[in-house]
Amino acid sequence: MTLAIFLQDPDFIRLLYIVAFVLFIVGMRGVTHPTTARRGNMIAGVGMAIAVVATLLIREVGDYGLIALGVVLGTVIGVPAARQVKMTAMPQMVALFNGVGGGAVALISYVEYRDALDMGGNPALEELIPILLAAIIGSVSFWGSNIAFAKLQELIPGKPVGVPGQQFVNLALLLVAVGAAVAIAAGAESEGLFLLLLLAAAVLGNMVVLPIGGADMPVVISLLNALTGLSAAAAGMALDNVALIVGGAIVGASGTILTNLMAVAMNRSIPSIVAGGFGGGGTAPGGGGDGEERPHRSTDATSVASQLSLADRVVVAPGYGLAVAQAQHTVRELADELEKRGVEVSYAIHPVAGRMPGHMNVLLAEADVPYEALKEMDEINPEFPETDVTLVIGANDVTNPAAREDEGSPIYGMPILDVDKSEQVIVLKRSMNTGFAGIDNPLFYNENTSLLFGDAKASVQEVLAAVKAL
Amino acid sequence: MTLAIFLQDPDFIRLLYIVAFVLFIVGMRGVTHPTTARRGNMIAGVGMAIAVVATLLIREVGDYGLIALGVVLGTVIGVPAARQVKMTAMPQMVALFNGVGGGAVALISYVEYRDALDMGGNPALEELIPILLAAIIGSVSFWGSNIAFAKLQELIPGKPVGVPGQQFVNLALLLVAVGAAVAIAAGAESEGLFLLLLLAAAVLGNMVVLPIGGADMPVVISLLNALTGLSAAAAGMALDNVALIVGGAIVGASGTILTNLMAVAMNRSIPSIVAGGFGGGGTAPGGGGDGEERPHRSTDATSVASQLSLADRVVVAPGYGLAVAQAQHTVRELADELEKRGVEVSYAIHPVAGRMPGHMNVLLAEADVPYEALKEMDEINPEFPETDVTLVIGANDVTNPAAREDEGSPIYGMPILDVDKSEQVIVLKRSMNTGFAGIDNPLFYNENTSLLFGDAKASVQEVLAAVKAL
Amino acid sequence: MDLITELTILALAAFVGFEVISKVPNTLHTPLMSATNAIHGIVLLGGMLIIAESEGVLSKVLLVIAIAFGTINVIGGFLVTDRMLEMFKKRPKPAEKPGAEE
Amino acid sequence: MDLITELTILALAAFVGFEVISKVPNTLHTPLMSATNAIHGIVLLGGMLIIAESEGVLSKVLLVIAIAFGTINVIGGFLVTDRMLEMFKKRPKPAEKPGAEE
Ligand SMILES: NC(=O)c1ccc[n+]([C@@H]2O[C@H](COP(=O)([O-])OP(=O)(O)OC[C@H]3O[C@@H](n4cnc5c(N)ncnc54)[C@H](OP(=O)(O)O)[C@@H]3O)[C@@H](O)[C@H]2O)c1
Ligand SMILES: NC(=O)c1ccc[n+]([C@@H]2O[C@H](COP(=O)([O-])OP(=O)(O)OC[C@H]3O[C@@H](n4cnc5c(N)ncnc54)[C@H](OP(=O)(O)O)[C@@H]3O)[C@@H](O)[C@H]2O)c1
Repeated sequence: MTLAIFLQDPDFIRLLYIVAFVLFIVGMRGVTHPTTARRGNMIAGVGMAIAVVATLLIREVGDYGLIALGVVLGTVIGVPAARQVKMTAMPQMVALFNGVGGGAVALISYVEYRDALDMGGNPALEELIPILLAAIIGSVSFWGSNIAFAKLQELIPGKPVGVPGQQFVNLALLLVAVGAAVAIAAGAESEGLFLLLLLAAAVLGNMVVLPIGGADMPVVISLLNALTGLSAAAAGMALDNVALIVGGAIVGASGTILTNLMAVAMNRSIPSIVAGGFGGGGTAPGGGGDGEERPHRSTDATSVASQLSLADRVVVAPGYGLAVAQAQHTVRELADELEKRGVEVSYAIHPVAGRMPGHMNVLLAEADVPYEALKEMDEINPEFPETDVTLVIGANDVTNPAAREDEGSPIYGMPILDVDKSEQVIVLKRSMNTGFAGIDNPLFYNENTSLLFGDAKASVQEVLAAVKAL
Repeated sequence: MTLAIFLQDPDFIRLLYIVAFVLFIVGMRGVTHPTTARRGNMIAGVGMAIAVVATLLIREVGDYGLIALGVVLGTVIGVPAARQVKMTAMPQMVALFNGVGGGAVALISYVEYRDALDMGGNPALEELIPILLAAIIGSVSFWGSNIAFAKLQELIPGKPVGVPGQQFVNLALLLVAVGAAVAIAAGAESEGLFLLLLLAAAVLGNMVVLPIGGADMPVVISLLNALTGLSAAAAGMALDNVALIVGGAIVGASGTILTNLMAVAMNRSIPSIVAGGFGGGGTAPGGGGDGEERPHRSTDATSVASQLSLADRVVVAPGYGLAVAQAQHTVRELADELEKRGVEVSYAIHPVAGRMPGHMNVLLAEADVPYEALKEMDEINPEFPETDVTLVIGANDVTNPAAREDEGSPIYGMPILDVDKSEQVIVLKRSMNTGFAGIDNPLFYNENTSLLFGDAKASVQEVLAAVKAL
Repeated sequence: MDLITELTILALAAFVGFEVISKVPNTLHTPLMSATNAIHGIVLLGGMLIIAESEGVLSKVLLVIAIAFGTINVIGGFLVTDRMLEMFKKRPKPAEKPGAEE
Repeated sequence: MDLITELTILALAAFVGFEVISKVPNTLHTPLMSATNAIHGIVLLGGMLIIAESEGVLSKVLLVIAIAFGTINVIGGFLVTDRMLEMFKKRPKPAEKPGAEE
């Protein structure tokens, strides 16, 4: 009895919230270091559990049946999804998870506003302003994330979908949403206005993300992640809940930083990404521009196999195509086979190879590639001149020497893997199509480059078979 | 009129406080990077100015004449002190400044308690507990810092002053202070008890710091710095002032980290430092222990001059003695002279050389030694084997090979400058006395070591003259 | 708590976030993103807080959905992150089960 | 603001402090210590806040001293720090190679 009273004491619950957010912070600190990352994630999880328990203790909280229903539903959907998703599908997964977060915020804000109207009218500005903010941002984030998911999952075309004058449409939508918010804040008590706000924000979320090239998506997802965080913080302000405010602020800050890091690594500015229309996932033909086909050399699996097995040092430079083809395991087998024959194999990891930061690390880790074999760009670049064969597997932009040499190139200035400096380069891809940036890659026409066309996994399998047959 | 009302609006003032502490944080971030440090310090200063103005705006604040008096007094004392203090006296200065901060907190807490009694009795626990904490910590910090100052300034002996059973005395004093606090918190309304608390804390501050060797002082100052920060945060909680809470917490955290960094770099534990009695500032004779004098070679300025000018690479390893002798300018001149003769001179900076972290950097910067010539320990250590002559100027412990080799040594495990690995070592000091740690240095008895006795500045001057005369 | 106190907390928490995250190495970007995903699942608390006092079927249904969404975020986010990090962990001693995760 | 809100703020500010300071290179330890010295001079606000409502000569005198102490801290701290850092600035190539930490 007295225990119950103590546990339900509002101050005790607030202390629990402090404990919870301290665990979030400590956990996130852990996640930023490779050796402590897993423990950090668990610590944050414990923090979350404490926050949930604290909330259940609050005297005003009830409807436990419905709460349980929601939690069970979420678990039933979330756990299998999390268990079964392939590592290559992580970007979509993150987008989807991000979207539901934004959706939850938008729904909660809406119900809060309805509750307030039921109780007799608009709540105090102190509560109303955060509600309106949370609703707009949450709705944008929900719809934007869903579109991002659909694009990455190829449910809708990944290519930029352009609408003429759409910047103006977006601006108009934003004005409608903000206008509705201002009207409510100024005193209008109308559920309709609130729904209009949600709707305008929803369309805005769609319209902003639709025209963005599939390849820019990770940056956009990270941006939406920051927005979801912000909306959670706003919801926390409306609900006077410290755990929400702190959790949301951390996510907001983290999303902002990651967005920036990615944009910098790709040598792109965030406004130009949001403006859309860049990069279509590699279907535009080479942008050399003069219409004239430059000569390139193609090769076959047997030649590649013999080149590789005669080498002393081989570097694998993986890229987005490796993820698409899911060739990571086959590549590991090939490397094992080569190492048995005394060839030294290492992997050159470019920070933005693939479509998510750390994408290649995760993939190769999945295939049990030993940690020491993975080399970051700055570490491996000086080693290319001493490399006999570099195997570029589904990478394109991150190996493009134009970034180093051609001041006119859109990617000029982006740091790249200097694969062209190795003695021989073999590029595995399906066609002469461009990569994410949609620009031609002079590497393919070099004297010392030969191309092995085909799906990366199939090609590597053939090479592996040929090596074994030697 | 309406402007005045707006400016005096409590919410506006609280917003100003937020701006102020944001500037503190941004400023401190700046101070942690060499290129932005100065600007960071100024940004923090602007934050402070905003906090002061915000406070003056508060409607309840008055007695402007007295406030101005305090500020003028503080300025008249603080500015000349800050302007005139020598770089070598920085440790004392920091101690003194730290002390006045603690003193201010203790005084404010005392007056607050008196005010409360005047108004009819003890304040609510929520306010009372922080007041009591602030009073104890502030008083300890004030007196402790003053003793630290007096020791460093050599107003009282720097040697550990031991009182038998003093751990018990300290414990008793702590119990008195805490006991008084508990009594007040439990309901006793007594100015006398509060004064007792202040007094016990004051004596405790004296007793804790008095027995600590002068050389441990910087760690102690940093610890007291952390305490002052904490006391300021407690005062902020008593006064409901966010700027105080945040500022105090930052100082507390910073002091804690610095204390730790220093203790680690010296391979000492904080409890053992506080327990006192270690290191007497270099007057105890060599602790080799067997009473037997081991042979060492002494040398003279002319030989040193010719050794130096014949060398290709000379490394200067400065230590506390350089600071004491203020030899930095002369050393720079000697280096210039040598470089004119084609000798390459660099400086080996040990992280805890001297008596403050970064002590050597500040000193050598003062003497305009070019930045590139300063090398951190990890950078220079591999270079000693290729060094012709190492000039150890007033450094002792940080060059002691026992830390590397002798498991029984109290400093075993502390990273040191491997000066003994260079071809020849010349040590400049006044006697065979020990350094801070009070232990013998096997370096002095090595085959390739010779000692040039005398005050560092005088010795370097002689060497300089001899080089010029060559 | 009033708005300004909340702003205070927001500002400080944002600083903590910036400082903590700005140290993250490239390799951990994806796991980190997914871990922060889990953390913003904390909106689930929002649904729990107001479901009892909300009237009407529509409100309740929407809140159950919101709670489910939040739970997906929390549980899914932590699980996915853990799965990713588990792979990193395996590295020191490479096991011989290619294809296991497919 | 009640105690728990204050604790919340204290905890967050302490985290900010830890994160910010833990990146400091050795070279800057002394200037940093002196800069934090200036910051805890903020106790000066405490004196300003209560001097008007405090009665009696003793209280007023003590508070004037406290304000003076705080001012010494603030002004002295910032000046000393600036003097130290000015010396660092004079160097031809100011960029620091991040030696020890991290
Ligand atoms: N990592 C991130 O965080 C991130 C985020 C956003 C954007 N980006 C951008 O993404 C790009 C990443 O560079 P990247 O070199 O990894 O990739 P990329 O430049 O997009 O090139 C991928 C290449 O893989 C080939 N490919 C696709 N599917 C394949 C398959 N099944 N088998 C074999 N090859 C296949 C494609 O050529 P074919 O079509 O001819 O096969 C394409 O040229 C950079 O421009 C980066 O800025 C990265
Ligand atoms: N930097 C920090 O943050 C910090 C903080 C606390 C403690 N400490 C400790 O302080 C020590 C620093 O090591 P260190 O090698 O720099 O100093 P040290 O070990 O204390 O040795 C200084 C030496 O300088 C000589 N000396 C003193 N005055 C001199 C003068 N006027 N002219 C010439 N020589 C003079 C002394 O020998 P004579 O008496 O024979 O001349 C003494 O042996 C370490 O043990 C460290 O742990 C450092």
